Parts: sequence; structure tokens; C-alpha cells
Amino acid sequence: MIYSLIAIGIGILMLIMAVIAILNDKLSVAVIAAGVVSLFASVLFLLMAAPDVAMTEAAIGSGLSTLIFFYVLNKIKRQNA
Amino acid sequence: MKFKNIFVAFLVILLGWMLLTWSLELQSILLGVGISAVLSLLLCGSCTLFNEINLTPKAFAYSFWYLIVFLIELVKANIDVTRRVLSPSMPINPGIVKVETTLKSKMARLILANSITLTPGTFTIEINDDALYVHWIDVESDDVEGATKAIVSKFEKLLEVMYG
Amino acid sequence: MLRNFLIALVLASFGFIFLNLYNSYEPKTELTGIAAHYAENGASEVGAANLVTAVVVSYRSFDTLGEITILFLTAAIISFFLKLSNEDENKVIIHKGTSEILKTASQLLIPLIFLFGVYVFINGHLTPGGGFQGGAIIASGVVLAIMANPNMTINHTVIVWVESLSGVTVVIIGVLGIILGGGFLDSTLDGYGLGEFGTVFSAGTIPVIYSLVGLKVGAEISNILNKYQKSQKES
Amino acid sequence: METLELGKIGLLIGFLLVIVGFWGILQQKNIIKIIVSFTILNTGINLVMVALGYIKGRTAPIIDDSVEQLANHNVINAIVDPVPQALVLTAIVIGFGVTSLLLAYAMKLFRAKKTLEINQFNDLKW
Amino acid sequence: MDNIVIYIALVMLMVTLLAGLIRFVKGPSVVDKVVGFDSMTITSLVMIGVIAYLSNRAIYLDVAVVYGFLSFLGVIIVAKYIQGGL
Amino acid sequence: MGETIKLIGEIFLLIGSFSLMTAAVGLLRMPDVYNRVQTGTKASTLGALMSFVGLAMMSFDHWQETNWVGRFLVLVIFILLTNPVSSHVLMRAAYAMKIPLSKLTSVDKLKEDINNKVLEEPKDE
Repeated sequence: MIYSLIAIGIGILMLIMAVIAILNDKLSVAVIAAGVVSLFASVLFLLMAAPDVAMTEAAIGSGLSTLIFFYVLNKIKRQNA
Repeated sequence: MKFKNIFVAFLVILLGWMLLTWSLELQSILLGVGISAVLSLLLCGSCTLFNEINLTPKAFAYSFWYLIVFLIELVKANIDVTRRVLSPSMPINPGIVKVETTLKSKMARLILANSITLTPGTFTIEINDDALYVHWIDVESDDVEGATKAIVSKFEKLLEVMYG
Repeated sequence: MLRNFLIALVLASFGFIFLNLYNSYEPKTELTGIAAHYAENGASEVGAANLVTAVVVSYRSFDTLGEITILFLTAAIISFFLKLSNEDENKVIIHKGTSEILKTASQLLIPLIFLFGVYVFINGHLTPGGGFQGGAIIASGVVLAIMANPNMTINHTVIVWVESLSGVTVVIIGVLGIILGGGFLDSTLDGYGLGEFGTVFSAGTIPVIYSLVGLKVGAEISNILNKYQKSQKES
Repeated sequence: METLELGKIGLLIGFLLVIVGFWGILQQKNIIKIIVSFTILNTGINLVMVALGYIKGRTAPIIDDSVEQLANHNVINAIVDPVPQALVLTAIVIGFGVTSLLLAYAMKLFRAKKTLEINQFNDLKW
Repeated sequence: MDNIVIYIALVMLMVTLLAGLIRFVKGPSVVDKVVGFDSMTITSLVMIGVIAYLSNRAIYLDVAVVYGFLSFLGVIIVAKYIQGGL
Repeated sequence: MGETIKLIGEIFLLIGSFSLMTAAVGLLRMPDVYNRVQTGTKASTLGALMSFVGLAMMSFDHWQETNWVGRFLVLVIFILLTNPVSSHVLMRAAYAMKIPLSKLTSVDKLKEDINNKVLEEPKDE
């Protein structure tokens, strides 16, 4: 019961973040929002009794993917300037 | 000097391993010693982090004292922030002031900057040679001496003993 | 206009399918089939406390072998794509904004991060985590080092050697499984024993394989990130 | 309280994330935004798969003292399904590989045309 | 009602998450958005601790350490991107 | 004994989450980004710290079985090390981006010394 309430709260936050990621014009904000979606997904995985998956999502899905996105954005910014 | 660096790093890593595994079985400790030795030789061969640390009992006692002072300041910081945030008029008077430090050791400067960041109303923005630029939420004195006395001095005299 | 209408149509049909799936979903109450077998016999057959690790490294270790091959291929393709010309290679770009505090803190943090990564993959059969997570944490430690000193160069030879050696060793252990155990990549070797359940040295060859996988994944991801970081030099 | 079951909530959030990701892929015209939408879709599918393996009131498939207390030494009644978790573990790592490949392509494309708008890449259009 | 204290704490954590979200949506500059992001991750770190306590599994806390480190790294990456030093 | 420790732990948890909420209110009310980072970091660091200490005390009954204390200690040390550093880097980036200080600001010594190559040349986003 208490788990379900936490899951509903986090799920609503995730959906709002996903919509921001798609609708926002600034690329950097979109990438950060996608990273937040992944981070909250890892809390949900933990709620659903999957700590291994939660750890992988936090480390790979959120952290390293966001890093690569920022490398590409930085490159684009540098070439535009 | 290099040996001291590696030795202190070895102790720190071994302590981390013991905290993580929390077991006193022989094989776990042996594995931890092996991993700590490899990591400290590999990563701390060239680092200068623990150069100036003092390995005397006095310094050890002072670090405990420092921890207590720091925790008290942390709680004070929190009460201060709560008061400012929750009062309707928000009594803030922010500004960026310059303070000076005499510390040379890198580790001591890191600890000093982090302590300033976590104590009431002050926040390190930039550190450059012996000058620290501090964002102060309620500026009491904007000249260098007064600000140094108010922000830095209580930590500095302890850190000077710990890092010679 | 027509495009928006088509998009709405596609999304509505997907929504309809998902709604049907959601409505007809009956939550499980029991473990069935192969999952029940793994849950019942995993601890005695493989000796790993973490059943996910048992599935990944022992029951389905071919998948893992394929997975690290895919990562290796990805690293190879990316280094082919982002290859620099000779004049770009020697270019120096100015990196702004590294404060002294970040440099010092990274020197303090990196050994601790590496230690945590090693802890995660050595204890992969007891606690959550394993080779992939540990490797990713080690790669993040490398990233922190790059963030603190942007002009640092990673020694490419070391990465290649670590990667190849750990890959070859995994395959050799797999072949040992044919000779001493029940088949390729069998983690329970005869004469090696399963060890006492719940201690670090248990579960046959699982800790060894997962440590090697961790080193290999760490090297591969560091390689990918290194390529991306170097590609900033390209004009 | 049938509707408030955790497995169903996870499934619903996963499906909604998949739809949002699809919407982004179809509607956006910037390549980077499409890749961002792809990662969101990926997360949604992983959520669906893990939610399918969840069983109410059970704990993670890692056997230690607390699990054995929970089901008086009968592990099969205390843990959730480990197989979908193992599959998702693989899926996340491969998703990272795919994302990095896509981004490498995007970088190359940007270098070729100095733009990220997908309408400009019409060389192969007939 | 298993534990009233946990409920109150969870409500406060949810309020904090919501405030971080509002700062993320509203924030005029990117730095404001990152501050909101930082606040949200620290709050969910505490939430992972609460979940571990509720499930009575200490091993969930390993996930919290990874989570904390990766959010720290994320903030540093964005800050360096803003300054153009990546 | 166990009950008392558990009660103290619950009080700690409540204080911690209240501090986090204070940080959130500060995040919403403060006038410019520097003050937001200030209140946000300080209150959330202490909040997370106190919550973890409280949770460690609340799990007192299970200390024999698994390692609660060590893992909570690792978390606390980790937060104490990383949180000030990340917010310092963030604040520095904000200053380099030339986000204006609020009108309430009385003194800005850094601006006077900026020619002194203190911050590198700022670049807009």
C-alpha cells in the first residue's frame, strides 16, 4: 500500500519530466530531464524489488548516457560558434 | 614523502573496505589488504594529497575536536537557514566578500572550503592562491580582516595543527 | 496538419493496444516454470546468493558473452567513426573552469570510487551488482578524473591490454568448464568446490568471471568515453 | 484496493512512458531530441518488463538472513521472478551501446551538413 | 497503519520533490534547473533509505551509494558544460 | 533499550525530513540563484545526514544480521564529501555565466578582482 503511493508520486513526476524532455526547446534541458526520468526509474525498480536493475539503470542508463549526450552537445556548440 | 602518501591512502582505502564489508573474517580482510595495496600503488603513486598531514597523537586529537566543532556549526547553519527561510520578511543581505587564509596544504584548503560551505550563511565561490571569495547571505563586515575573523579563523587554527 | 493527424492516429492505436494489454493483465501470485526451478535449486546448484547473478553468469552465460562482445563491437565502431586525422590529434583546446577544489576533491574521491567499483563486482554473487555495474562505476571514476584534469590522456595501450587479457581469460575459464565441469562456461568446476554459502570465495568460478567481466566492461566504456572526449578536438 | 497494486502501477507508468517516447520520435525534427525520446522509450520498456516479474509482497531475489525469516526457510515463496531482471540487465547495457552509436552517427551527420534538422537530410529521398 | 512517522516523513519528502520539480520547470536559467535537479536527487536518496528500511533489506543501500555518486557526477558535467570546459 | 533508540531515531528522521522541506521552501522563495544554492545545499546536506542517522538507529533490531551501520556510515561520509563540492562547482558556473546577483546584494568583491584572472573568461550558454 505505502509502496503503491510512493510509486504513484514518482510515476507522475517521471511523466511530467518526460513531457518536459520532449517539449522543451533547449537541448541541454531536454537531456537533463531525460536523465531525471532515468534516475526516478531506478527508484521505481528498487520499489519493484529489483536492486540489480536499479543499480544498472542509475550507473549506465542515467549517468554515462547523459555524459555522452553532453559531449555531443558541447561539440555542436563548439562547431556552431 | 611518497611512501607516506601511499601509506595513508592505503589506510583510508582499507578503512573504506572494512566499512563496506563489515566482517572480520580472515579471507575478507586479506582480500581487502590486497585490493587496497593495488589501488593505492596504482592511483596514489603521484598524488600529493597527504603530503603535509601530521601523524602525531596531537593532530589526531585535534581532528576529533575539529569534527565536533564542525558538527556544531552544521547544526547552527541549519537553524540559521530555517529562520531565514521561514520568516515572512526574509532577512537577507547577500554579498560576496574576500577572506584570506594562510594554509598551504591542498587537503587542508579543501577541508576549509567545504567547512565554509557548510557553515552558517557562507559559501565558497572561488579559491585563488591565499584568497577565498565567499558568498555571505548576511554581510556583517565587508573588509578583508573583519570577514576573515568572522568566517575563517575558528577552523584555521585547528587545521594548522592537523596539516603542519 | 496531416502529419499531426497521422501521429495522433498511430499513438491512439498504440494506446488502444496497451490499454487492452493492461486490462487483461493478471498479476502473478506464484513463481512458475523455469523461475521456480531457479529459485528452488539456484542456491544448491550454483551457490550464489544473488539469483540474478546466478542466471546471468551461470545459467545463461552465453548471453553475457554475447553482451560483452556487443559492447566491444560498439567501442570498435565508435573509434572507427570518431577517428581523428593526424593534425587534429595534436591540437590543443582550452578547457575552461576547473577549480582547485574540484581537483583536490577528485584526487581524494577517485580511489574510493574505484574501491566501490571493485567491491561491487567482487561481491556480485552476494549483494546487488556485478560486472556491468562495477565496470560502469569504474568508468565513472575515469570520467571524474577527466573532468578534473581535462588535458589528461588515458593510456590507450593499458586499456587495450586489460580488455583483451580479461576477455581471453573469460574464454579460457569457459573452456575449463568443458574439461572439468558440465559444459562451456559451467561455473561449477569439479575439484574447485562451491565453498561456504554466503562468503566471498564461494559459488565456483562466478566471482572470477564477474571480476573479469567488470574489468573488461570498465575498459570498454572508458574507451568509448575517451573517444568521445578526444573527438572534441576535431575541427 | 485492487487497482493500487504495485505491479499494475509499474505497468501503467511503463506504457505511458513508451507512448510519450513514441510521440517524441514521431513528432520531433531534431536528431538529438529523437535520440532523447528513444532513451525515454527504452526506460519505459524496461519498466514494463520488470513490472511483469513483480509479485505482491515479495522481496528481491538475493538470499540472505532476512529472506529466510520472511518465508520460514522456503525461498520459493519469498522472492520475485529473477528471469526478467536478468533480461533487463542485459537490455540496459545494450541500450547504452545503441545510444552511443546513434550519437556517434549524429555527430558525423552534423559535421557533414552543419545542421541537426532531419528535413535537411534528403540525399537518399526519391 | 504500520508506522505513522514513516508516513509523515514520506509526505515531507514528496513536498520536497514537488518543490524541486517546480524549480525545474520555472527556473529562468539552466543553473536554476540544475539546482532543482540536485535537490530532487538528494531527496530520492533519502527515499531509497526509507524504502530499504521498510523492506528490511540492508543491501538496497548499495544502490543509494551508486545513485549519489552518479548524481554528483551529473551536476559536475552540466556545470562544466555551461562553462564550456568539457 | 531498543525502544528508546528507535524513538530517538524516529525523531532524527523527522528533523531530517523537515530540514529537507526547509531547503525546498528556500529553493522556491529566494530571490536569485546564489541564495537558492546556499539554502538548498546547506539544509539538504544536514537533512539527508540526519535522516540517515535516524534510519540507522531505527534499524537497531537488525544490527546483528546484516550490515546497516557500515553502509549508512559510507553514505554519510559520501554526502559530506561530495555535496559541498558539487554545489561549489555549480555556483562557480553560475558566476561564470554572469547570472546577475539580486538587487539586495550589498557588496561584490569578486567582481573587483575579476581582472586578476580569478575566473576564466565566462561563456554564455
